[in-house]
Amino acid sequence: MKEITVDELIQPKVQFVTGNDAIVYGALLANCRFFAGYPITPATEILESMTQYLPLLKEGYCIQMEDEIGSIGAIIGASWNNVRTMTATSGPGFSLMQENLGYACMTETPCVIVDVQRTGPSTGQPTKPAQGDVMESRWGTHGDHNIIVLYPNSVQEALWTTIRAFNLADKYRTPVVLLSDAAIAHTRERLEIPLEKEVEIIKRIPVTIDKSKYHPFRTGYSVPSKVPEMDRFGNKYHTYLTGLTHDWKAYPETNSAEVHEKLVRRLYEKIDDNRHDIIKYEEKYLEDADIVIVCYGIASRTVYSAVETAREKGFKVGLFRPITLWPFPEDKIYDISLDIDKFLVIEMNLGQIYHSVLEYSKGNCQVESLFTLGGQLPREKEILKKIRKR
Amino acid sequence: MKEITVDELIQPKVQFVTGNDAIVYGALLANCRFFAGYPITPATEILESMTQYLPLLKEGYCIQMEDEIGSIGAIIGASWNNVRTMTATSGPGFSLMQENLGYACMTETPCVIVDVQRTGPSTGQPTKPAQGDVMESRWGTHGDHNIIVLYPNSVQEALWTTIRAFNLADKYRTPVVLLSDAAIAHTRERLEIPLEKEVEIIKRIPVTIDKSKYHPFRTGYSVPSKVPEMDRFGNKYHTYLTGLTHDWKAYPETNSAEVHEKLVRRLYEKIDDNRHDIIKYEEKYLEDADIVIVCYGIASRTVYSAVETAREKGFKVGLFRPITLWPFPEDKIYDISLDIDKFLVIEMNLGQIYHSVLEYSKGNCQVESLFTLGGQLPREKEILKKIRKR
Amino acid sequence: MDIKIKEEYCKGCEYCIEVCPQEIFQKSKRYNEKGYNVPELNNSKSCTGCKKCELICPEMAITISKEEENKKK
Amino acid sequence: MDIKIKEEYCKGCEYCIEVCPQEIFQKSKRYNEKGYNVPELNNSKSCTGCKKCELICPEMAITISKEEENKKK
Amino acid sequence: MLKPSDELREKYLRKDLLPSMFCPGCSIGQIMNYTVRAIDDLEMDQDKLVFVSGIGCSSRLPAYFEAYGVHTTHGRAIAFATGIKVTNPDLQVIVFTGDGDIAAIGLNHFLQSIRRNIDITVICVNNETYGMTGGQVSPTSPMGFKTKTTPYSNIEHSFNLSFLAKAAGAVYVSRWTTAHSVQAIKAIKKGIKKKGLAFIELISACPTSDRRFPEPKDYLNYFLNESIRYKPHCEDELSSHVFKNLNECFTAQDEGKLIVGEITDLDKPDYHELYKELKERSINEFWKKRENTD
Amino acid sequence: MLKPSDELREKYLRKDLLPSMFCPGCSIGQIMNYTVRAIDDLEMDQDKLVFVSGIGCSSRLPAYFEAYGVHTTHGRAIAFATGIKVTNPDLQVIVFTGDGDIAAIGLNHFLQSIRRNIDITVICVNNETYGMTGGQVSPTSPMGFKTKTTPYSNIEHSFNLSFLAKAAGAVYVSRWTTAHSVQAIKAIKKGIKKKGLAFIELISACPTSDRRFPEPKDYLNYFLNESIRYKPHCEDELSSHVFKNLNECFTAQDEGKLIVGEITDLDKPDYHELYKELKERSINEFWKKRENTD
Amino acid sequence: MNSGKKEKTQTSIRFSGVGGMGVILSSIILGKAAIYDNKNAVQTQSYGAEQRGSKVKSDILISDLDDPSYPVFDKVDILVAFSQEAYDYYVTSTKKKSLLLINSDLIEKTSIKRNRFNISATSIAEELLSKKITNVVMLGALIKLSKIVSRESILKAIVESVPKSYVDVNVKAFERGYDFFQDN
Amino acid sequence: MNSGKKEKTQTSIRFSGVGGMGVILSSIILGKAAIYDNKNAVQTQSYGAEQRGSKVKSDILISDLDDPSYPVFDKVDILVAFSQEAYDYYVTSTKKKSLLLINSDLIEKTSIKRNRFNISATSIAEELLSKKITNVVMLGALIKLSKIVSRESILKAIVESVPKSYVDVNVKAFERGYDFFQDN
Ligand SMILES: Cc1ncc(C[n+]2csc(CCOP(=O)(O)OP(=O)(O)O)c2C)c(N)n1
Ligand SMILES: Cc1ncc(C[n+]2csc(CCOP(=O)(O)OP(=O)(O)O)c2C)c(N)n1
Ligand code: SF4
Ligand code: SF4
Ligand code: SF4
Ligand code: SF4
Ligand code: SF4
Ligand code: SF4
Ligand SMILES: [Mg+2]
Ligand SMILES: [Mg+2]
Repeated sequence: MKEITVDELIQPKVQFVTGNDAIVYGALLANCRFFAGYPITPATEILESMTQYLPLLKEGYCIQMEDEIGSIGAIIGASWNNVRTMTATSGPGFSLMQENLGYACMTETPCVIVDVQRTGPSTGQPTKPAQGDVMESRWGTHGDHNIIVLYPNSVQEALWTTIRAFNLADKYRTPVVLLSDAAIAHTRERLEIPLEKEVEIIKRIPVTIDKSKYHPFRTGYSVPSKVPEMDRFGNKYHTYLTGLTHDWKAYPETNSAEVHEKLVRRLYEKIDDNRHDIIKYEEKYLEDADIVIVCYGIASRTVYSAVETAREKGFKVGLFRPITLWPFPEDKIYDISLDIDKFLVIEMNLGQIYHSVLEYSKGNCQVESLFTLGGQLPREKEILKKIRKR
Repeated sequence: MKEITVDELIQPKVQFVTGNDAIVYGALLANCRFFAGYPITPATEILESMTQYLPLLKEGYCIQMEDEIGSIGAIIGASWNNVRTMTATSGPGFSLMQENLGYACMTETPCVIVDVQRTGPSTGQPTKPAQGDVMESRWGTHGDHNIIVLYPNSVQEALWTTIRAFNLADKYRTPVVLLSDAAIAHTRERLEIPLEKEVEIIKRIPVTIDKSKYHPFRTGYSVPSKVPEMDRFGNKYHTYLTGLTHDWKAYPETNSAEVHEKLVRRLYEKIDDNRHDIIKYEEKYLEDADIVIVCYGIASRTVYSAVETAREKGFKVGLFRPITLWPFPEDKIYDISLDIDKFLVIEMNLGQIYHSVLEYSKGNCQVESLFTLGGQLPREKEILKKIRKR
Repeated sequence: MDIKIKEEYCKGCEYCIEVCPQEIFQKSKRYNEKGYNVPELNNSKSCTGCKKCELICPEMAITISKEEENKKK
Repeated sequence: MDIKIKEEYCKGCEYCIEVCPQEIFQKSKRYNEKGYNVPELNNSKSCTGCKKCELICPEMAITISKEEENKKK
Repeated sequence: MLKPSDELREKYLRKDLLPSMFCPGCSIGQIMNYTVRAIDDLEMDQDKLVFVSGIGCSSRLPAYFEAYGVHTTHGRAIAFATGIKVTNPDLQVIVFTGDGDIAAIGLNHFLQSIRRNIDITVICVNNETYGMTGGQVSPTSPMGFKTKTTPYSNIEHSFNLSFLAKAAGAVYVSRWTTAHSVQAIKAIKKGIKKKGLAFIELISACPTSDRRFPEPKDYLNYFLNESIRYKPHCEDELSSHVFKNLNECFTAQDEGKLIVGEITDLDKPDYHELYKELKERSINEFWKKRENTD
Repeated sequence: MLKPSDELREKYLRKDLLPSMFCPGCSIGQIMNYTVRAIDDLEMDQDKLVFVSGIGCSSRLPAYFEAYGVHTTHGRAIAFATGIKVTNPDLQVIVFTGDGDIAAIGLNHFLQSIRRNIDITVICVNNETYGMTGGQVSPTSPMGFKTKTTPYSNIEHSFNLSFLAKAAGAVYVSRWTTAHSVQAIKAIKKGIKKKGLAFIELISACPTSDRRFPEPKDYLNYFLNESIRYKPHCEDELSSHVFKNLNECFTAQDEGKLIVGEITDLDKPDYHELYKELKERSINEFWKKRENTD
Repeated sequence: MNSGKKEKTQTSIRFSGVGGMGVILSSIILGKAAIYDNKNAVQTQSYGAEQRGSKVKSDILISDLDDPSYPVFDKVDILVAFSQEAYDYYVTSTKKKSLLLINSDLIEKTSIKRNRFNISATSIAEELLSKKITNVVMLGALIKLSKIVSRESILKAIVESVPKSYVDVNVKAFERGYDFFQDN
Repeated sequence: MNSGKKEKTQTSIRFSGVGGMGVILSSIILGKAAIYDNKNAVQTQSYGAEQRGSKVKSDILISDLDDPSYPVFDKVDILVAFSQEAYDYYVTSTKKKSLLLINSDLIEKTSIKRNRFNISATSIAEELLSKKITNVVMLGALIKLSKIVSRESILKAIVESVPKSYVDVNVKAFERGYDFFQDN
C-alpha cells in the first residue's frame, strides 16, 4: 500500500477555502498526526476534515471523543508518544478544557488547542464571530501559569500560524492556544499551500543523556535552557508525569514552597524570557502616527481600509496588530505610547486586550475603544468617527 | 417534630473555628438552603458541614454530586425554586465549573460559588494557600460577561462576606464568586456569630405584574433597574431559560446582533453601574501615605503589622485592601495613584491584581510588587525591604 | 369527519400521506409561505377518524374532528 | 525458609500476622524509625513457604526464600 | 379519545414559536406532539411542570411548551434537573435530551441520577447522530455507519441506552420509535407517573443530517418494519430470540433491528422519599441530643 | 513460583519512593504488590509499559513503578490513556483508578472506552470511599453507610461497577477483594493479555477514612468471609442464588455480600484492529479515486 | 468597498435567496474561478441557526489586489437575488451604479429599474433538472453580464464543485444562463 | 510577633510533633480556652499531603487585641515539642526568652537548657490511657507554666473537645500535667 504524503493529500496547491480548512492544512503540514475533538459550531469542520485526512497518513489517527474534557486529555496523553497533537473547539468546549489545559502547562506537554470563538457568554450565538475568549485563553485555568496564544486574521495567515503554533508548542514544551472565530472559520479566501519541504519544523529536543543522570524536569542537559528535553513513551527513561507540584525527578512535592516556587517560576520564565522569539505582530504607518489602532484577528480585517481612508483624509493613523496575543507585546505598546496621542483599541467584545493596552501605555497617551458585539465586524464609518473624535 | 432554627443550630455564639466553618455559618444565616458539591481539598469541610446541617433545617437539602460540573448545574437549577444555593470547590473544580458559571451569568441566576484557592496550576499543592484564581474568577468563562467576586481575609470577615455574597447575588441576579484560600479555610479564629434577626437579607424582587404583560427578561416592571424581577418554578409565569442569546421573552435569538448587544451590555451594566454598592474595601493611613500597599485576602494578614513597623520607622505607608475584587475598584486606585509615589502590590501568585493596579494607576506612580508562591505568606521582612527600596 | 390542516405550520414531510390507511392525503402542487409543499385532501369522506395522521404530524398541524362537533363551535 | 522483613518499609498493619497459617508473625514491642510497630518472628522454622505473607504485604516488605538460595547469593 | 391538535396546541404550546424550528420530517416535533398528549391525559398542572434540556435540536423542545422550561448546557440537563427536583419535589420535572447530549457528554449525570433514583422523567430523542451540529457520529450510531465524522464508516460499538439505564438500576425504561405513536404516549404517561427515574428512549429520524433515507417518510416504514419487541421476560431467556447472549443484549442492536418495548418496570424507593426520612431521622436525633446535653 | 519481594522491588519499583505514602493497612500497596507480580510473570518490557491514573490515593500508584507513569487529572485517566494507546498501540497501558475517580467524576470516559473497546487494562481500587479527601461517600458506598458526607447514613443506591462495565460491553471483567491475592494476580495477568478493554475491580480497605473496621486486619477476614462467587453462567440463571432478579444483579450487592469472580470474558474486535482496517480501507480508496481522476 | 484606492480594483457581489437553491455554492464557485484567474477573492456567508434557516446571504469580493478587503459591505457592486424576500431585504444595499441580477420566476415586485437584469432562472433550472441548479443558471448570466471571471475558469470551477454525474446538466445550465442575455 | 506595639499583648506558641499524639487538637483546645477568657486567638496548622504525613505543626497566637496578627512566626514565645524530630526542626524558631516545653519520653537530645521544661508526657499518658492523650498532659504543664489561659477555661475547652466517655481520663491527664511542675 503506497504511502500518502501530505503533499499528495492536499491538492491543488492554490485553493479557495475557509479558515477551518487552512487550520487543518496547516496542522497536517506541521506534522500533526493526532486529533481528538468533539463537534461544536463553528469549529466542527476541523474535526470533520481531520477524520477524513488523518487516517490516510502514516501513523495518523483521529478520534471523536465523548466530550471536550476527554478530547484535550487524549491529545495530552498522545503527545508523549512524540506525536504532534491538536484539538479544536469553541467557547463552551474551551471552558470545559481549562482544567486539563493547566495540566498540560504543569507537565510541559506540547499540544495545540484551537478555540474558534463565537459570541457568548454561555451558548450565545453559535454561528456569530466574537473575540470574547481572549482573556480566558490567558487566565482560564486555575493557578499560576503562562501560555502562548496566537490569533491570525486571514485564511492564509491561519495556515502559517497553525504551523507556528506547533513549533512554539514543541520548542517551549507548552500548550499553545490558537484563537480563531466564526468569521475566519467560514470565510473563504485564496490559500496558497506550501509543500512539506517548504515548512520549517522545530522539533522537540529529545533526551539523550545517560539514563542514570536523567531527571525528567531538569533543564539544560544539552543546551542552556529553561525548557527540559522531552522523553517519549516506549523509550527507556521511564518518565513520570504529575499535575502535582514536582521536583526535578518529577516526584510529587506537596509541601515545599521552594520546589513549587522554582517550578512555577521556571514555567513562567521559559515563555516570558523568550518573548522576542514568540511575539509576532504587524505594524503599519507607525513612524508618523498620532493615533494607533490596536486590533487583532478578524476585527482587524475591516480596519485596514479604514486606515487608508483616514490617511487619505489627512489623519496620521497607524495600525498595530498583535498576532501573538499572549505573551502580550507590552514593550511595544509602551514604546508606541510614548510617541502618540491616542490608542484606539478595536475588539469584538466588551474590552479585553483593551485592559492590557491601558496597562502598558501607562498614561502616556489616551486609550479609546471601539467594541462591537453580536458578530458585527467594526465598520469603517464607526472607526472613522472614533478617529475624528479628538 | 419541632423545627430547628439556625440560631438553635449554630451554638455557641462565640466559637473558635475555621474559615470554612465561617462560610458555612454565613451561608446558613443568609438562608442558603441548598448546597451541591464535590469533595476537594481544602474546600471539603464546607460540603461535610453542609451535609450535616442542611437536612436539619426546614426545606434544607444537601447533595454530593458526581463532579463539579454537576454541582454547579444543580445549584443553578435549584436557585429557580427561590432557594439560595451554593457550591464550594478549589482550583481544579473551579476550572470545571467555568462553562456553567457563564450559564448562570447568561440566565441571570443568583448563586454563590466558593473557590478555596490552593497552589496551582493543575493539582499543584492541595493543602497550600494561594491566590492564583483571581483572574480566572473574572475571566474564566468564555464570552463577554461580568461578575462579582469577593474575598475576605479573616474567619470573622468570611462569615459576613458570605452573607453579603448571597445578598449581592439576589440583588443583581448574578452568580457571585467567594474567594478564599487554604489558609483562611483552615485557620481557626474567634468567630462571633450573629442571630438570624441581626442578619440583613436582601431578597430577590419577585414578579408581580399581570401574566399577560410579563416578559422574563424585561426589566423595570416595579422599579427602574437593569435587573429583571425573578420568577420561580411552580409559579404561574412559565418562564423559559436559555444560555443562547435571547430576547425579552427569553426566546432564542441567534442571529440578531442588536438583541445580543443589548442583552450583553445590560448584563455588564447591571453590575458595572452599581460599583458603588458592590465595591467594598479597607483603607488605612491613606491620608498621608507615599507608599500604598495593595493586598487582599489572606496575604493582607501579615501586611498589617508590617505597615505598623514601617510607620514606626518613619515610612509613610498606607494600605488598600479590596474586599470586592471584581468589579475592581479602579477609580479608587486611580485617585490614590495621583497622591503617592508608589504602589506595592502584594499577592500570593505571579501577579494578577497587579495588572489592574498598573492599569488604573495610569503611570501616575510606580507600581512595585511582592509575589509569594508555594503557600508562603508574605513576610514582614520582605515587605519592609520593598518599602525601604526607593 | 372534518380534516383540518393548519397550512402555515405544515412542512410537507408527507408523514400524513404515509400513515393514512384511507389514503386521504396526497401530494399537491401547493406551497405555503415558507415554501413547503402542503398535502391536499382527497375523498375525505372515507376518513374513519383513526387519527393516525393527527398523531404522527410533527407540527400538530392536523386536526380531525367529528363534523357535528365542529359545527357546534 | 528464610523470612526477611525489611523493617524500614513495614507499617505495622499486621496483615502478615493475620494470614500466616503457621502463626509465625507476632506483635512486638519494637517500633521502626517512622514509629510503626514491626512484627517479630516466632518459630520461623515451621514456615512452609506458602508465601501468603509475602503476597499480602502492602509494602512488599516480606521476602521468603529457601535458605540455600539465600546462601548462594 | 384523542383530543384535537388545535385545542391542545392552544393550551400547551407557545404559538408565537410555531411552526417549530425543526426540519421537515424531524421526529422531534412528533415527540412534542406525544408529550402534549401525555401531559394532557394526566391533567397535569402546567405551573408545576418544568421541562429541562441540554443542547441539541432535541433540547430545543422545552421552549415550545407553555410551562416552565430550562435549556441548559450540553449534557448537563440532568444535573440541573436534580437540583430542581431535590429542592422542590412538588414539581414535575421532564428532561428532553438527545443521544449526543445524554449518551456522550452527559452520560455520567444520567447514570448517577438513575442510581440516586431521582424522580424525573427523561425522554431521549435518539436520532443516532448529532443533528444540531450537522450529523456527526454519536455513541448510539450503529457500527459501520457513515457520518460526517466517520467518512470511512464508524468503527465504534454503540450503546443501547435503554439497556445501560436498566443496568444502572432505572425503575422504568421504555424504548420505542417515533412511529409508535400510541406506545410512546403511553410510555411517557407511565414514566411521568412512575416514582423514581423513568427513561423513555425514542428512536428518531433526523432526515437532514442522517442520510439513512432521503425522504422522511421512509423512516416511518423502516421504524415499523425493522423494530422487534423486547420480551418482558427477556431477563430469563435472553438468548432465545433476540440476542446471542447477555453481552450482546447490552451493547448492540441485533443485526440492525430496533428493539422496542418496555424494558423495565420495578419499584424502589426514590431519592426524595429517602431524603424525607433522613430529615426526620436527623432532626429527631438533634433534639434527642439537645435534651441530653441540657 | 512466586518471586521474592526483594528481587521484584529491585526491578520494578522506584526505591527512592519507598516505603509508599499509603496508610498502614491500605490495600493500595497490596495492589502494587499484585501488579508487580503480574507484569513480572508476563515478562513485560518495562519501557513499553505506561501506567496512567487519575487523582486519589489509588491514583498515586504509577509513581512507584519503574516504567512510564502519568498521574493525570481527577477522573480523566482513561481519556489520557485513550490518546496514548490509540497513537501507539505497541504500548501496554494500565490504568490505576479509584472508585471516586472512575465511578463518580470519570464514569463517562470509562464507559465510552469500554464501548470503543480500547485495549487497555483498568484496575480499580474500590475502597468504597474517597480516601484522599478524607472519607466521603462514593457511588460505590453501600446504602446506609455513614461517611464524612453522609453523617445520617447514605441514602443513595450504589453502583456495582463490574456489572456496569459488563453492561457497557466490556470484554473482560473480573472482581475480587484484595484478600484474594492469587486471584487478583491472575485477573491482572489475564486482563493485560486480553485484547480490548479489561476491567479488574478490587474491593479494598481504606482503614484510615473508612470506619468499617478499626483495624486493617479485620478487613482481611471480612473480605474473605463475606465474599461470594459469581457463577460463570449467571447470565442464564440469574435469580438462582445470588440475585432476586437481573435488576438487583446490576445495581447492588446482595445483602452486604461481596460478589467476586470473573464476570465476563468474551472476544470482540478492539479499536486498534478496527482502526488499522479503516486506515487500509481508506488509503486504498484514496488511491483508487486518484487513479480514476487522473 | 468604499475605501480609496482599492475601489477600482475590487468588485463586491452579494448572492441572496432562500435555502435549497445553491446560493452559497454559487458564490464559492465564483470565488474558485477567480482564483483560477489568479485573482483574489474573499467570501463570507450567513444563514440561520445551525442546521436550518431560510434566508441565505453570501457576499464575495473579487479583487486584483494582494490584500483584498474583507466583505463587510454597506453597498455592493452587484446584487444577485434569487427570491422576493431576499430582493426586498437587500435591494437597499445597492447603489446607483450597481448591477442587479434577479430571478424573475420568484421576484415579481421590483422597485429599481436601472441596471436590472431579469432572468427566469428557476424555470430554466427546473426545465433542465430541478430548482437545485438555479444557482448555476444565475451564475451563467452573471458572468456574461459582468465578465468578472473568465468563462474557462468558471466552467472549471463548476466541474470541480458538483457531483460527477451532474456535471453535464450543470454545464448546460450555465450555458443557458450565459446565453440568456445578448452581448452588451 | 516582632511588630512594635503588639509585642507585649500577644503570645506565640508552636505545638509540634508527629501524627497520632493530638498535637493539633491541643492547640485548638488552647484557642477555645482563650476565647472563653475573652481573648483572641488565631491558630494555623500544617501537615503532610492530604490524609497522611508524620510531622505536624500547629501555631497559635493568643492576644488581647481586637485585631490579632496572623501566626506566621520567625520566632515563637513558646515551643511545645512532642517528639525529637519536631524538636530538632523547630528549636531554631525559639529566641532567648522563649519557653521550651518538651516531652522527655521522646526527646533525648536537647541543645538548649535555658527556660526548658521536661515532662515525661507519653509515659503519663500511656499510664492513664494511651499516647493519644499525650497532648492533654502537655497542655496541663503548659498552662501551669505560662498561665496563658485560665484553668477554668482550659478545662471547659477540654470537656467540650473530647468524646464524652473520655472526659474523665482527659481531665486526669490535664491535672497530671498541671501538677508536674511546682509553682514557680
Ligand atoms: C460543551 C459543548 N460542546 C459541544 C457543543 C455543540 N453541540 C451542540 S448540539 C450538539 C450535539 C447534539 O446532539 P444530540 O444531543 O443528539 O441532539 P440532536 O441535535 O441530535 O437532537 C453538540 C455537540 C455545545 N453546545 N457545548
Ligand atoms: C476536579 C477535581 N475534583 C476533586 C478533586 C479532589 N479529589 C482528590 S482525590 C478525590 C477522590 C478520590 O477518590 P478515589 O478515586 O476513590 O481514590 P482513593 O483516594 O479512595 O483511592 C477527590 C474528590 C480533584 N483533585 N480534582
Ligand atoms: S404530517 Fe403534518 S407537517 Fe407533515 S405533511 Fe402532513 S400536515 Fe404537513
Ligand atoms: S383520521 Fe385516520 S383515516 Fe382519517 S385522515 Fe387521519 S389517518 Fe386518514
Ligand atoms: S504485612 Fe508487611 S507492612 Fe504489614 S505488618 Fe507485616 S511486614 Fe509490616
Ligand atoms: S510463607 Fe507462609 S508459612 Fe511462611 S511465614 Fe509466610 S505465611 Fe507463614
Ligand atoms: S437537524 Fe435533524 S434533529 Fe435537528 S431539526 Fe433537523 S432533522 Fe431534526
Ligand atoms: S486514606 Fe485510605 S485509601 Fe488513602 S492511603 Fe490511607 S488508607 Fe489508603
Ligand atoms: Mg441526536
Ligand atoms: Mg476510593
